[in-house]
Amino acid sequence: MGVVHGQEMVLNIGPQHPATHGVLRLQVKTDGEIISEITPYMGYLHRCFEKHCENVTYEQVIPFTDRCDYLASMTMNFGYVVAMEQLMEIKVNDRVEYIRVIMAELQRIASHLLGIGAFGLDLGAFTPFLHMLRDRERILDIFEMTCGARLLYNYMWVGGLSHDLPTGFVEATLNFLDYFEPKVDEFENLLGHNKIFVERTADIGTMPAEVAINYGVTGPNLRGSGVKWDLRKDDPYSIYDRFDFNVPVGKGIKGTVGDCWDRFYVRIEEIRESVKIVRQAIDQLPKDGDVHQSMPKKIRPPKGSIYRRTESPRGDLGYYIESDGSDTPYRLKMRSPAFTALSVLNEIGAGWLMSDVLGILGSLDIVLGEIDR
Amino acid sequence: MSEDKEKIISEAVEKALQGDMDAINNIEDRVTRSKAKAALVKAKRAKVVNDKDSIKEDNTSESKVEEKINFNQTVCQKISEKFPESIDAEQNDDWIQLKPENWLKVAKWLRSDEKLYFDSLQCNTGMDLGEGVLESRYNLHSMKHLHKVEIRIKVSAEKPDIPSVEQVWRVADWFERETYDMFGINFIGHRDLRRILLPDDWEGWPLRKDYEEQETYHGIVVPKVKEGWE
Amino acid sequence: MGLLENKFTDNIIVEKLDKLLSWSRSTSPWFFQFGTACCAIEMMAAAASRHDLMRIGIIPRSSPRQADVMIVAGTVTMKMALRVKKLYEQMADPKYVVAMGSCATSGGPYWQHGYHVLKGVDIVIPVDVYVPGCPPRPEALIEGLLKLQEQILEERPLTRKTG
Amino acid sequence: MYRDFGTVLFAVMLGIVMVAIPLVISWLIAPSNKTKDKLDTYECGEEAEGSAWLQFNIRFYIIALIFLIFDVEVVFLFPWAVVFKEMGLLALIEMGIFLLILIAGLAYVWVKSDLDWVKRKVKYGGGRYKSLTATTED
Repeated sequence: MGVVHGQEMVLNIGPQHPATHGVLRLQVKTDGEIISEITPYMGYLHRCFEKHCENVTYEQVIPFTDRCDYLASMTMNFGYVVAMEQLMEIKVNDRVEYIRVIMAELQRIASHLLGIGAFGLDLGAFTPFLHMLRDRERILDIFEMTCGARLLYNYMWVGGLSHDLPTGFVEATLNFLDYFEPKVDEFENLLGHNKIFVERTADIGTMPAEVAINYGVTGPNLRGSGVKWDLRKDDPYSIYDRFDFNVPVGKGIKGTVGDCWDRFYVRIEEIRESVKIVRQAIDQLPKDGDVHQSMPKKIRPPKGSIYRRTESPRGDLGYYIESDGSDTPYRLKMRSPAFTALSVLNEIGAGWLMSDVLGILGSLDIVLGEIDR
Repeated sequence: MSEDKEKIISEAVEKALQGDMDAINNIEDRVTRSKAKAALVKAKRAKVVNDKDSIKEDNTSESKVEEKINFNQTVCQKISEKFPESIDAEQNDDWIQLKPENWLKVAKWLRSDEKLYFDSLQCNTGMDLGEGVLESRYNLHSMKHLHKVEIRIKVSAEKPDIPSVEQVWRVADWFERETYDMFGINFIGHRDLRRILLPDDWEGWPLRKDYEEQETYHGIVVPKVKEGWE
Repeated sequence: MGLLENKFTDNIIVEKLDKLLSWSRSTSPWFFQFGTACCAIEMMAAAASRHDLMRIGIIPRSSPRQADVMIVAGTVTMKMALRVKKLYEQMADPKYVVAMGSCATSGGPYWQHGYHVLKGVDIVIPVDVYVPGCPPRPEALIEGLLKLQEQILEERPLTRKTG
Repeated sequence: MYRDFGTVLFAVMLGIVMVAIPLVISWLIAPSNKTKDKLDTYECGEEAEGSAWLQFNIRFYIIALIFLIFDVEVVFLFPWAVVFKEMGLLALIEMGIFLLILIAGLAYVWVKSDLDWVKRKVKYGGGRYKSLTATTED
């Protein structure tokens, strides 16, 4: 009985879809079950970030960087501020550095929690999503205690911070860490070793290392494919070299190296590493030091350009800043890690079933605000 | 009271170093227990650091700075030997200015050459330098040798053609589509060069300095002034 | 319009029927997950475990056919504006719209140089309740939805609109 | 003996009435404006391209047929199983023959390879999907 191939229909997993983590349209060629080709369409959330950066001063750019990757706005500020301080050769005192690392790592935990929760939601597991958001709320309480906002903070300014730590911050964070550490194992068992979850993610959407490097994929997706590449260690910035943490890499425990389960596993391990970093940072946190000490009155960087990368929860977050000596940037380009993570979807997603493709998209953990800028 | 707390922590850390972790776990007060855990991690790290001499670590950072500058020069000389007329006139030690003509050959060589091995294109930035000059800047990086270089290509706004390096680095596919979408630099040889962020029927190149917003888009008023706002 | 819609002059029976009808429409409006940007994360947080929206009976639905309220959470751009209009049309009547966040209300922080940003979603679709904030806290969104419920209670679907 | 058919009739009538009442009420008072956009197919906000009436792969139809056959077989089993105790050995043999015939049918379908599904062609298969990795020629 010859295999009669049906016609290919064109479906839109369109701009409004629960599994596309925002407004992304996947135009999909399928014969009903097997997806033969995926073409992502973006731009539904293009908010002209780079045009704004050319018309506002350097300080005013920071709230816009918050709104690009709204799941990890602390690390977006951190990236911009590190680039600016390198451009203007500003040296901040140790207390600011330690607070920035604590905030960035707490934000990494919160962002990974929602990333894994949404990934489980795409595969139909609703309760882990609720558990993880419950713990994420506790981190948001800590952020709200320090900078007053829950989601978009405008906390790290060029040369310092907007507010110093409130009293009781150290106890609150330590209480959270002690409460949270056993919870990570619970999440791993609740979701990671669940038979259905393993069946739906192991060996699916495998991404070999060369494909990842060639497509410019970075961050947990690249580490899931077995490449040990973490900017905090390989291109160190701030004071990450004072902390002892290792970089988790996908080892193909449940399937082959680089499949969806590995990307999930790398994120869970990264949460544990971040908890270790925050613990050490709080222990070495210097008591004295004014956070507004090295903040320049008027930010006028010297003429020139700089490209600086930092490690955001989604990968290499690069800022290319060209300044012409005035107080507004001449050009600011943000290299977004989720942008390249999405470009690899067709390469590793074509040929899988419809439900697997949505699982693969969930494992890439993309945020549309950062892709469309 | 705090010195006996320090004493509890220090001997708990000693016992933990010999391996029995319960010395730390049975400290009932939570803050001291977490302080003990952090002290343990620090003690372990101190043991690791002193066998790796830390003096080597800080002198590599100064040498890294000079090496970066002349590294650009070395790459520049290598390119000029291999492709004599591809180097543009004015040079600078921070980046390499290339002519657009045989940029694709230079890119393939940069990718395949064993010593340079630039296997990842980090970022491609479009730039409008004013007076009708557009520029596309490439930040290349090698995962193996951990060195990076910046290459710039100047083009006039009337004839903005740059050969596309999409076959060399697959990531350039979407980077170039975005630079085309924002600046109008069309990349020759790109397999499907169309707008990536803006809708296909959008007029104008938004990030050019001389860009004015179009009046309406599908009947929706674009500029910020809405009647009755002022 | 329905057979008996807006047909009756205002009297005691119709007034009581109206009250019953609008009460039934306002009790648990299922909201249509229309999250585009940062406000979507706050909407998720509102629907998640701490600020539980489901205790008011408001359940997230992902298709316009099964939803009563469309919460426009986040920036609506020009490319998305045409889709918002289409999705609003495809919702089943009676339908309401809550514009969550200052982006949906007036373009928010992107109103000045945002050539691609729609300056307020009420240019394209009629909006019932505006929730200010960038992003508004989950409690603000819940208050906005409760305000919408009060607004629905005052509706008079059966009486003929005079004038 | 026919009296208890009355209750069945009453149950059916009750069912019909209980369904009819909400439908009539909503027909009366529900607002309905059938604009062109509303009646369009919902495709996540996009215009639906192409039509859904296209030639599907044949395997869906075959699987539906096979399922129907064995589903009807199970329907026959139910009444037999209920009164099985009174009927004794003879009914068992009859039902055994009935099942054997259908198992022969299943064997036929299996051998004719109607049951094996169209396999996916994946570019980077691994582990248990190693066999599905698309070889370079197709």
